[in-house]
Amino acid sequence: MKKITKLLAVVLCFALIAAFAACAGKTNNESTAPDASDGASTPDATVNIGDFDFTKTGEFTAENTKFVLGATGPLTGDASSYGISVQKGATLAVEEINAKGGVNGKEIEFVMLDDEADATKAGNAYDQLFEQGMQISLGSVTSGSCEQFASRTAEDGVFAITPSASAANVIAASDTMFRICFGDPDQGVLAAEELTKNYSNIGAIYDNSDPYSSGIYDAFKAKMAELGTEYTEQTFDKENNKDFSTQVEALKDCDVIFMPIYYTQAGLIAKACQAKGVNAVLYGCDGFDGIKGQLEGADVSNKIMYITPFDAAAEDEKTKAFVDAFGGKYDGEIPDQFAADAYDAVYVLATAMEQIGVDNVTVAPDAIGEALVATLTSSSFQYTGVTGGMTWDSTGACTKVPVVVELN
Amino acid sequence: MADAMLRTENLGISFGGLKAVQDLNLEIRRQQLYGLVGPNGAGKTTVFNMLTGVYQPTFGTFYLDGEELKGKSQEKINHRGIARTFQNIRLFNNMSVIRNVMVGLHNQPEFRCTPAESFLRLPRHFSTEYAMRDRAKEILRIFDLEEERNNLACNLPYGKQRKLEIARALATNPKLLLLDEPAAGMNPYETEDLMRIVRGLRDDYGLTILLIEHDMKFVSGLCDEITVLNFGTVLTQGPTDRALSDPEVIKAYIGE
Amino acid sequence: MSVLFDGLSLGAIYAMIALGYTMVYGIAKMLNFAHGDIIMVGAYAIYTTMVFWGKGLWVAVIGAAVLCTLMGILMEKLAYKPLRGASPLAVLITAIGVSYLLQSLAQLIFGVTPRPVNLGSFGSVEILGASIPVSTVLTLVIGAVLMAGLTLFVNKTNTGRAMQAVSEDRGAAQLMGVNVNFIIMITFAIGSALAAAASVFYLMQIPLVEPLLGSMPGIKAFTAAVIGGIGSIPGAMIGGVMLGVIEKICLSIDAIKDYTTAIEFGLLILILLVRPIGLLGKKRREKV
Amino acid sequence: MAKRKSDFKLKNYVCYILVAVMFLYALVLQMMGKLPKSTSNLFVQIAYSIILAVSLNLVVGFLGELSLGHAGFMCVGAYLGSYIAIALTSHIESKLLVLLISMLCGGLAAAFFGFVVGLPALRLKGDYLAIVTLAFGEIVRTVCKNLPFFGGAMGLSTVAIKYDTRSSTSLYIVAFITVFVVLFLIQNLVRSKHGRAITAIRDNEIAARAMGINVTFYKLFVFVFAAFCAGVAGVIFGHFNTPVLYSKFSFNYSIEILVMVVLGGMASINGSIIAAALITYVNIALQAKLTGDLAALKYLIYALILIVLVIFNNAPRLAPIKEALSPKNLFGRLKKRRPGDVSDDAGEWANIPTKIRMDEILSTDVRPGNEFVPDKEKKAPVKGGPNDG
Repeated sequence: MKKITKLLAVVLCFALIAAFAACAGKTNNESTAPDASDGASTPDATVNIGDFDFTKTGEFTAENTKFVLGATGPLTGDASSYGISVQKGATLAVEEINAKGGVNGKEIEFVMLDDEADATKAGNAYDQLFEQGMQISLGSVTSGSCEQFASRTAEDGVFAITPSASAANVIAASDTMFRICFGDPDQGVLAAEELTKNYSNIGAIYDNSDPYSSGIYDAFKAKMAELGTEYTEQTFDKENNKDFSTQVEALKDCDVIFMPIYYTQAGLIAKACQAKGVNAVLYGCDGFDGIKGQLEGADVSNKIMYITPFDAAAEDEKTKAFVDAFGGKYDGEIPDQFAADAYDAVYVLATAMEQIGVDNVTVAPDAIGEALVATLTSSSFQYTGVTGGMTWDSTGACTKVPVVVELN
Repeated sequence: MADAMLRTENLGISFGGLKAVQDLNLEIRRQQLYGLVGPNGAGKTTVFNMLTGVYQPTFGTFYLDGEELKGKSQEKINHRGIARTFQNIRLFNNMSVIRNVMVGLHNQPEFRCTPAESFLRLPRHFSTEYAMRDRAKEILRIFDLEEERNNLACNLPYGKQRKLEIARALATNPKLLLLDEPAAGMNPYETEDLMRIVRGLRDDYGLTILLIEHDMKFVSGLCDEITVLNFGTVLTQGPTDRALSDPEVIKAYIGE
Repeated sequence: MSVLFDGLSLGAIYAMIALGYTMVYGIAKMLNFAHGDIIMVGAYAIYTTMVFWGKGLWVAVIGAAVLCTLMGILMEKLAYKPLRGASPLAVLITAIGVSYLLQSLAQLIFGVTPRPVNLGSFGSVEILGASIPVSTVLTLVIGAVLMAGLTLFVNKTNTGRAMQAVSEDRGAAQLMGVNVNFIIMITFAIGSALAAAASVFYLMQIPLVEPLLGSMPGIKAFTAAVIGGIGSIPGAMIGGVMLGVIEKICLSIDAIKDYTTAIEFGLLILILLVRPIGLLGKKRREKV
Repeated sequence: MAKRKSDFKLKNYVCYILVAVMFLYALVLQMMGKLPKSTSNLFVQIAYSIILAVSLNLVVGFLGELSLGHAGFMCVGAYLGSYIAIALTSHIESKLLVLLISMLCGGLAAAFFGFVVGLPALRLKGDYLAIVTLAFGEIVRTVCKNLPFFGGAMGLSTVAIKYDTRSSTSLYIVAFITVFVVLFLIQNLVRSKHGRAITAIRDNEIAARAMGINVTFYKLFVFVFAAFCAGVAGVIFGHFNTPVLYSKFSFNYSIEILVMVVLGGMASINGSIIAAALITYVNIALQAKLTGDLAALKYLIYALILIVLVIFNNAPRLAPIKEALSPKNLFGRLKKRRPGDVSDDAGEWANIPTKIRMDEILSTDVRPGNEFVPDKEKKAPVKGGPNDG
């Protein structure tokens, strides 16, 4: 056996080397294009947009025939529903833009790779995207991955605007990392204010194993302390606790339960409430709309509310058009907030690119990146999409108005 | 007695109330070949297990060369000078013959080499390895196993495995060697050869040997004195011929 | 009080899974790592029958039991039987492989998205001033009945006694005319059927199916089995219930609730250190 | 000296050559200015995977104890090492020095936990020990998750210490040099008398004790050393990856390392290196190809590799087939060695077969149920017997 293993080892080793060699061969071809990234001095970001030099070609972008928009997200694993929503929303927006003739006459190509919500894999996906000629990006869907993604964009100057990675660390990791969603702390603060105003007996439950949930909760906790509101706190860990009876028991006297958690667990908690006869209002955060699917067939009577920038049932024209188009493309599916944010993110990019007037599809990522940063942070830039009107500051954070929606 | 190599005092052990061995008093002189015989289940291997620290005796105690070894761990007892072989062969099957013996040499003071020295391959690592290898070859030569030294232990024929076990035990440089059925499974020629080797161990290396054996020719050909055990108690003790002709012993073996 | 009941009902699920572990370990002498995933198979069977085919609960339960039993037998025949007599390490690694295999198969067939499944609503009853869901009571009662039945089966029937014989000494049992392969197969069948039962109660309390559903409860239940003394049926019961109650108590105490998992596993290590055979395990002696 | 020279055997150095080939490949590309980031990053991941796989092989393949918590040691190293590195980075200019200090600290911290886990290893074996290591991994994860200064559920953001993957002093160089050091130490260990003692414990613990081997010491030693290596790998991981998040170091990751060891072959260091490189590479290559629920295929393949390899290697019934298929039988006649031509393999480790035979230690010694059968009967007295008396 040892000999077989050894033989196998040798064969595999050669295969490995051959594979590397193949890789290298490809890279060499690609980099036969003039290597501009070393020599050219980058233009000054503070000057007018018209001054940017978009003739510069990037190391890997020379063969682009379209603008390449890259993103990573969990298309596999526990969090895959979010990644898939983002993929759908962004794909829809890209198709719409291309159908209308593209950005400054050039089409956009959208590439989304799987990162399984794992930071290491997000880094690998970033490398692949970058070497496929990515110039602009939607970052990653989940916060941990996006922090890794951001740290990479910082090296290459790729501009990224994430539809959903809301943790504070994400935009802090890179100057070119922006977000279109609320930051975790914003939602926590908002929830604390709203709940203090409207309810007397408040409970909260969060997932202490999840960055998103903990991020919102930490801000909520701080704000509640500041407001001097008393409340009952419960936690769980999504890997280990799926039976929420104890937590619900502890929260049974509350009028309202703040649940900054993903909808899968929220659905289980709602059912546990029903089993225990707890009638509190369930108050969630963005991404909570998926709870609907979880509760089909269960007679949960609790009132469910959540903070969201996007309400698929809203009456305004933009939302209606988006919901119709989304439903038309994906078998009548109703878009959730992730899809909406992704949709807006693509449009924000397109709008900004039109403003700066870039039409060179081989433009270097860092060149277009600087221009985009300057555009988005300029005081005149604002965008109104399906998730409302938004502006950005220099940290990359987005200011927009959330609405509280009630699910019926 | 001053020149007793091994002395046991009322050695005994019980398992869950069952007294597997009781009141065993052995006194083995330096360089003596001593036999421990008895029918199956008599508790012979249990005695070995107590003497090597595998089991802690419930009663009594034992001394090697005047030093009390009761309560010591298996390793410590081996370091003090008791080495053994096993009834069901326990070689390091996935190692070559010579490496088996070298494991036996592991704790010899002349082959000292700290892990740090091995990690960094300092000169002592090499000198130790060479010295151990030479010594192991010498030991294998006694047992006529030198030619086989690079074969895996599990590939040796049965008789040679038995011999290798003894070689390995010898490598730990014991004062007292415990052999558990060394001739089991050997053909007459091999048994003859083994008897010569065992005698040689005593004569040339000054070892004291305590052995368990069912082959009475082997026992009477080798041992000066024997102890016969039955159901954990001593049936008789004394010079081999006399003990073996004891009617009690014959009854225990043949029955009725 | 309510915490205690919640703990008991979680513990009953753990106990039922632990029973399967302990049976297989006690008799086949192997740690069937894939046991937790059999629960997942059961849960998906229930999901498919109820949600896709629209059948009732009873059909689903029977379907799950049959499928799990077959699965257990198949698993034993294909993966473990060739390794009979091989080293326990090899068997353990294979079992881990089977566990992964089942998980990824489920993922390929059903996708990774967790799916809600409703077994229906059972209401709740008042016991000692606390409102207890009927499903909890059901879990406890049926759990206890299954455990008692299993104990009787092992002690009173011929097959059960043959199992004990195989457990004591496989070689001797074979010499006595016991068909060891058959007995081990039966053991796997029973263990897997227990897993099917566990999946029903699991879904009653946690109405969500996902490919990784079985892995954590499986590991916890194994912990429970080891705490109780693996190989011992009452040990599995005690260990399971104990672990469930401890988990719930830890969760209800604010200061330590975040460390619940660490405490549970810490307890396992502690018990193994103090008493390596578990609370009710039989002492084994090394033979030299 | 002449004697020493004749001992040189190329196959003892294959592992260094394997790693050197990868290292030089990257280095040459970099010198030509054509090293893509993806390749450089791939090599960092390969490097820490090799460290993990080889060190786990020391525990599983050489010592013969199954550890399911190797990722837990890595977790300790990653969190603590990165934490220390972040604290140091504002005081010490040299990034390399910070990395080295944090590697040492992370490694030592992991080694301490290796000691803690090694203690039960003295009393438990086989399945029980495996479950204790699994439990340990989960405990470490839970604790790291809840420590506020480790960033809680957000993970420890290591942006401050992360190596710029573009810079000329890439992390992969440090990582590969670490791999060389680790390989050097492990190779030397297993080819020394201490390595012999460790494999003796694996082959037959009772006999090893009877030979005076200090089993306690060696078991602890191996656990501590393997944990140290895993901790070092964790520190490299922390410098490569941000954030250091507890969820990475789950049971699944421990299994992934175990798959590397099994695929490469128990007690085969070369095998571990190749398997670690291969699995890491395939993982990344498949990441883009298999998305959605198809990604489960990857795990399906792992599972099949585990099952098929283990059954093939261990099934008693397949032994003759395996024997017939072994290259020794297929090509053996080409290279027949004369009996007198054998060289001594005393210092050599490569002759250890790639399978573990622990049945001796585990299944026959631990007879369940039986309180104790003193002096068990032999199957049949082969020779002599009572009648001779």
